[in-house]
Amino acid sequence: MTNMNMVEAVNSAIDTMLSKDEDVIMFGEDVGYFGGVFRTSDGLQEKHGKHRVFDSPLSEGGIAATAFGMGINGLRPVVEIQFADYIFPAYDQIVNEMAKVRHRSGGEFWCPVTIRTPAGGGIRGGHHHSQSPESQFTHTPGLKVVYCSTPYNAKGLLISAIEDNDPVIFFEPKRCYRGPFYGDPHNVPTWSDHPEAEVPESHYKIPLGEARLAIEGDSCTVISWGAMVHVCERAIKDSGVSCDLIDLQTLVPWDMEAVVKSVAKTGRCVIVHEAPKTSGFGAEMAASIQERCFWNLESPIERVTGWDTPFPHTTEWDYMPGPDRVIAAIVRTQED
Amino acid sequence: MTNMNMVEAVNSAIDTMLSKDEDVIMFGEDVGYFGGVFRTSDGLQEKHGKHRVFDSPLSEGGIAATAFGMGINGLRPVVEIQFADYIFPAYDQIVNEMAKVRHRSGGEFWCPVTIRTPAGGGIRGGHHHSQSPESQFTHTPGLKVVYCSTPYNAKGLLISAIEDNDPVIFFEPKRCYRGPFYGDPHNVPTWSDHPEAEVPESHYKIPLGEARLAIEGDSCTVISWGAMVHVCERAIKDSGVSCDLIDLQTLVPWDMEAVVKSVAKTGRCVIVHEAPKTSGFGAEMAASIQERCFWNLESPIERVTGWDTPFPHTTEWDYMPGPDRVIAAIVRTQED
Amino acid sequence: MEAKQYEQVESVVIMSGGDGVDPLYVPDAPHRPGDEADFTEWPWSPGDLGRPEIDCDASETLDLAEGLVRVLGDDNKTSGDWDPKLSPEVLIQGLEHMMRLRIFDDRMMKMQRTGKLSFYMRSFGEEAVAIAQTMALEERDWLFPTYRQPGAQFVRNRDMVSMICHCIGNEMDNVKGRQMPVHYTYKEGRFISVSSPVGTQFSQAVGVALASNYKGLDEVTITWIGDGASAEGDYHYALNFASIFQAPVILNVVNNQWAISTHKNFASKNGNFAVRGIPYGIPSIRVDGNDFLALYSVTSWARDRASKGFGPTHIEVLTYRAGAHSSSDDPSRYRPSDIHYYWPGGDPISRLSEHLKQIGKWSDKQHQELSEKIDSEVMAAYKEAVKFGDLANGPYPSSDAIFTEVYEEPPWHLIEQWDEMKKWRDSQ
Amino acid sequence: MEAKQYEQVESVVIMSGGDGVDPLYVPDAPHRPGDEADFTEWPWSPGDLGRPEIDCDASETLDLAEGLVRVLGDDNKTSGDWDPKLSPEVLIQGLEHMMRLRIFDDRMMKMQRTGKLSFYMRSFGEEAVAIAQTMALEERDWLFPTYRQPGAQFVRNRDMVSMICHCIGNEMDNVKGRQMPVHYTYKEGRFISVSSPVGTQFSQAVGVALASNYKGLDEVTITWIGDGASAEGDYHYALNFASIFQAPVILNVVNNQWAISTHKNFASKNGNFAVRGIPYGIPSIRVDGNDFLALYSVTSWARDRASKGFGPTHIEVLTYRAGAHSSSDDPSRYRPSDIHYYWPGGDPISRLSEHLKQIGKWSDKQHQELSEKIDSEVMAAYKEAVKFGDLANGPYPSSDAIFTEVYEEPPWHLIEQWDEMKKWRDSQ
Ligand SMILES: Cc1ncc(C[n+]2csc(CCOP(=O)(O)OP(=O)(O)O)c2C)c(N)n1
Ligand SMILES: Cc1ncc(C[n+]2csc(CCOP(=O)(O)OP(=O)(O)O)c2C)c(N)n1
Ligand SMILES: [Mg+2]
Ligand SMILES: [Mg+2]
Repeated sequence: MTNMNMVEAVNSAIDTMLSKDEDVIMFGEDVGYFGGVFRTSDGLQEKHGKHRVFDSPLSEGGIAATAFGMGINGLRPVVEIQFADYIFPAYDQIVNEMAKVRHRSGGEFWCPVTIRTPAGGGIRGGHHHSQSPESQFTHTPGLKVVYCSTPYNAKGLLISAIEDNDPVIFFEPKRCYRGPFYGDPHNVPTWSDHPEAEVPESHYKIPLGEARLAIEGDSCTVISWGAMVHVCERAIKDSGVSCDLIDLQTLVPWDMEAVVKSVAKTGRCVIVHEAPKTSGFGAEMAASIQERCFWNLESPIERVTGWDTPFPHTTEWDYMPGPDRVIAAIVRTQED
Repeated sequence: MTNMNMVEAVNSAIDTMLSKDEDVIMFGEDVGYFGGVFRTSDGLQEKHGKHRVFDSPLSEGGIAATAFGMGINGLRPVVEIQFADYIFPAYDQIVNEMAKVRHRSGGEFWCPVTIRTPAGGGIRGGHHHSQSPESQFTHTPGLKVVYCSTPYNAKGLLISAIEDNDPVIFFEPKRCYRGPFYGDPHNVPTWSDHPEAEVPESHYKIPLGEARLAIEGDSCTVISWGAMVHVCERAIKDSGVSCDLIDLQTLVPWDMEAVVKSVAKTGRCVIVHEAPKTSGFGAEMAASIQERCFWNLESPIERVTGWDTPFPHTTEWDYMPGPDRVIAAIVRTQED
Repeated sequence: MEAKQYEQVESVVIMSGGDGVDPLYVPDAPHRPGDEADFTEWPWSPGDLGRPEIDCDASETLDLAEGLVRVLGDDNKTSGDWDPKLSPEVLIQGLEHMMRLRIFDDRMMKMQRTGKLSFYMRSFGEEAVAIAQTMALEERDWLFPTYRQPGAQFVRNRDMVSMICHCIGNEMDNVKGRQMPVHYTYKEGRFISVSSPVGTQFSQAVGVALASNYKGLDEVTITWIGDGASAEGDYHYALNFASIFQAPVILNVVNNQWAISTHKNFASKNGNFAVRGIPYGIPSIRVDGNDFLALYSVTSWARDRASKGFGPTHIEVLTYRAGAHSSSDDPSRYRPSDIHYYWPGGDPISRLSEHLKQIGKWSDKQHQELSEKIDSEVMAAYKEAVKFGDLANGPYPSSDAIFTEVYEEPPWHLIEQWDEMKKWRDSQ
Repeated sequence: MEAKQYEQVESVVIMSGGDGVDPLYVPDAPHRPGDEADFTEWPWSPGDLGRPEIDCDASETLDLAEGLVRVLGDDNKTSGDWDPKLSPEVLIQGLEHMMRLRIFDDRMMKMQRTGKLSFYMRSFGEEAVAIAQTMALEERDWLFPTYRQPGAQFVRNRDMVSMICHCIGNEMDNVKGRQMPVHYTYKEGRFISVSSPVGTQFSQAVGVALASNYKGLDEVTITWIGDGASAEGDYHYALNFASIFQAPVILNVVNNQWAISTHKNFASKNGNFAVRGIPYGIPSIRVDGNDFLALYSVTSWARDRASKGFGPTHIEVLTYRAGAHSSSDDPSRYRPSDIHYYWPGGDPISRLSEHLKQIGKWSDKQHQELSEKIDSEVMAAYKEAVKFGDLANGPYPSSDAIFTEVYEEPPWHLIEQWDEMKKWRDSQ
């Protein structure tokens, strides 16, 4: 075990897979010589060769299409979209092509591509370096959707994603690359000393589809993913309410058993995400939970989310859910 | 009033706006000389001139980008995406650009573009001529999202969309172009004699954001949009249960008052849409309704939707929700 | 005659919007219903253009891209550097494949008209394209087609019954009723699954080629895109990635003049698609798409380049969509209905057949007999296929196929929905 | 010297993957840290290339696209057909704008380093581009820039205080703290809002131009895209739509050799962007982007074409990103840190200043004085701007600005969320 921040953990996952499987290949904007604008592929080109880790033209559509072709012809490409906001030029290739190719070809061709992308706010990125577009992809059958939150799960989930034979969209909360984020921009700890930053150097997997119970409690189920997991952790501590904190980790397929078990126990639920509220993945969670746990629910399921607006620059702390808003929601669930 | 099918009603709306406002201009694949593959712009080039209604290159991204530019420079473009499945190459231009330009420019530039697109299944279109991707767009702040269901609301809503100063994604249920669709492919009525096919020749508007109460009842609220409205109508009739049928018409902003009022009355709710279940707009409806009407609800909110799979070809009637599945859901809401 | 084949679009816009002048320039199609269909003669003849070395620079191919590679002359004889000197056996094989495709297409259209299939798209007039090009490749090469290249499957020996079953979408459809007709997939023949969104395969094919390259295999990938679809971003991605990473790929733009009702004047201002490859550093050629020999030859050259490590080739295949876009289309609404008879490239089947007669290897009688033989084969295949169900009457693939192969293993939510569907299905 | 400026990328891939040879070809950048920065001399001189008529065909511009339009020679004198013969007053005006931009950029970088702004992007080395080009246009023409053309605003008289307030994102920011710094919008100056996704403006600009055209107005639109971003689909859309509909638009590819750490060898195999316009039927020119006079001249020519109804012009602006990509970037990790000193195009400011001295209209003293004057103006503007708040200390625009202008009128769900936000804000 080594203490790693999330950048190092992601790097280690790719490194591990490049070493283990020569069908693994990695490319994207600035990922080669330079090692990526967030340094997640630092040193990998030098170690594994220019033909295995390389820069691509500045074209997300071209990156996805090329990965698709490599994927159906036997490779296992890992590509980086520099910011999740820039995945949209590749949207058609992802939702109409990658997601459907196994099914449309009667199983003759499939596409084991992993698309990694830093997502979410908190770095003063404004409209186009802050979005968290997971919900769109959860609506596309054929894709798996993962959102890591710690160095430990980043590596374990990323290895599972790369080894998976279906296309996986892998979101990395850029706000947490260098430390967990508890919602206070003025107090930014690093990952050193954090238990979830103890990461094995070697190969290990966290299965896709399994949630992580980050905190255990009785009175409310808080469900989150990505950077917001840490905000929820802080909120729960400060709320004084005994809560389960479920870090979903995989959004498709999500861990229904873990969620239902918890809500059946607590009868109350708060879902927290950064993306806008309307049709965010929180909507799916709330809809599904009321379907499955209707008779257990003691109060309305709350959603604490980004507003239904573009993501702002200087006022981003008034946009991103912080512990206060989460606490208020937890408390509201206890009132009724 | 004239009896029109939905193709004629859409045509009449565009014709009305081309006549009324010379800033209105229409283009898209095959919409010019030929009048569109669904004939929705039949005759309009001849009537209004080649510079006002014309074919475009086969490039949805280019169509959206060009419309964006025209929009911020004072025109009011109406563009057609030939099938909603083909809107994805334009996704970046729509969600990162059109949706945000008013906000990002501090109100200096805005984009009064209407993107019309035939959506939904029922024409044996398989994976890529059947999708109903409204949910994705409802998750994008800055867009309005409309889904018409009848000739009368097609024209009235389309005129509102064109006159609106924000970008509007306007879905037309292609299955209903030539007749309402009650879920039985072997019995396909036309719009003749249908009261909602009595359409004024002249200019009129149905305000965006207002739902239509298609049927009034007491025991269950059925919410739907697009082709599924007619399936719900048939299901309600056959169910023997007294239901409100809310045809949402506009998805963003949706008519919260109408929905809450109805669910407060009935205490039970079924949401029906064609798109896959996970993260469909039904999730947002269910999540919002349980937030707002928790104490009114007598049973879990049901969703009857397309499966979480690609849309099939020969077996499409096993994919699209039909009256049976809706009836079963209505009945389930009455059980508890 | 000196006249150029392509009508020039007007090049002047009057910005001031003077009387009677549209203030926005929009191109026209050259012929609309009621117009007299007429194409001026081609300026190009076989032998005009040399065959460069395979390691040539893109810039050395400018004349090939601006001109037209032909091998079969109007006199039905072959000539010039590009003559591939194929044996009569190969030519007869090619002729047979093309005839089979046309007869097959006609049969399928009849099936469509009688409700046995939902939809169909013919290759009418373009039969040579995929057939000659695929014959010029090795069997291990990858094909990444659009709906307009099903003929490649005949070259790769696909069973017609299986093709028809796909088009019907019946129980034996290897696509399991999931996609529309003509969306073939045939992995054994390295014919990659056709997808409806136009253009996407073009850029994907570059990835397929790079994977072969990465694995050190001497496999080439060939792909096609329409004149219309070349306006999609994928076209640009393909050329850029292919040239930068030197992919062993053959990138064909099949310019059949139309994208449904939209004329190629809306896809290219100057009507030439071939030349677009040159600034990307990709050797580029325009070839007569109705000339079996020229197509074969150009494709062999491109394969040779790719295989020897010289990277991609960009080819414009100049042809004419002789039929409707699809069974849903009625082209008489937007072009003269007899227009294809005037196409200077003529009919690829007659041209090859006339050539074979010219060299004494074919006769009307043989042609007639072959045609009858194929006709009965197609008929037999059709009868065999409908045994597994037709669209009007079923049986269809089980609706279980909706839930399988969405993922490698169905996750819990699909199993749940699948169960719900079964329960509902059983209750019918 | 005969050597070509651009390193050729290797053109041979060994597919067999022999010993020690990578089986997948990936280009290199010409210099990496530790390498000696060196660019061989340019083969191009002023006077090499003629100035064609504005109604020329695209094909007539091939030499202009393959060569380089220069006006200012190494001797600091102007020559050739492209000499725009500008008055010294105009040149001094241009020099002043460029100097202002550089001094402004340096001040902003200092502000960024001291936490007063979150982020910054300089135009260092590329100051001539937007300034000369905008000066060559009419005031009614539309500018659709990237983050690398803020200098155009000086030409259109934008107040520096307002620009700085935007970069801070303070209360006076006309973008209301919504976008990152350098994402200017300035409608009065017809400078259209900068957006982060690269490339999108290029195709949008064609729509802006077509709207002017549709309205019959003699307005031209100019837009820019980077060498890197030219790989996006939007580049292809722009060229295609512009040529087909003859849009009055000037399409510039600013080839500054880098896209962050990615060298232009990953954006174009042969290193020439200009020639790509020609197959679209668009007259295309490459111009020395550090030569104020050449830029001005080429842009005037393009404007004239557009205004007279001859449609789009495609221009490659050949330059070098002398600084870091942005304040987040450290180019010494991927290229020699002194590399920009070796760029044959030199410094656009010195070059214009030397020319003015050469013609006796400028002196070191004047230069020094102007520099000091601008410096104090910038300083004054900066002091004025921070009065409205800096990033470290606020005040920021009210968070109400999150909810306004998302739509023309906020719908109910935004009002509801806005109320929730206010309640929460008030409770802090
Ligand atoms: C992305 C996308 N947009 C639109 C369509 C609808 N469509 C199907 S074929 C076609 C025309 C294609 O023309 P072309 O590329 O020239 O190929 P051809 O049919 O002539 O072989 C169109 C517009 C589609 N399938 N995909
Ligand atoms: C669609 C998109 N992808 C990626 C990025 C991240 N990014 C910002 S600038 C840049 C490089 C742009 O290079 P170039 O186009 O050459 O312009 P330059 O910075 O050199 O002026 C990248 C990759 C982005 N902003 N938008
Ligand atoms: Mg075509
Ligand atoms: Mg650059």
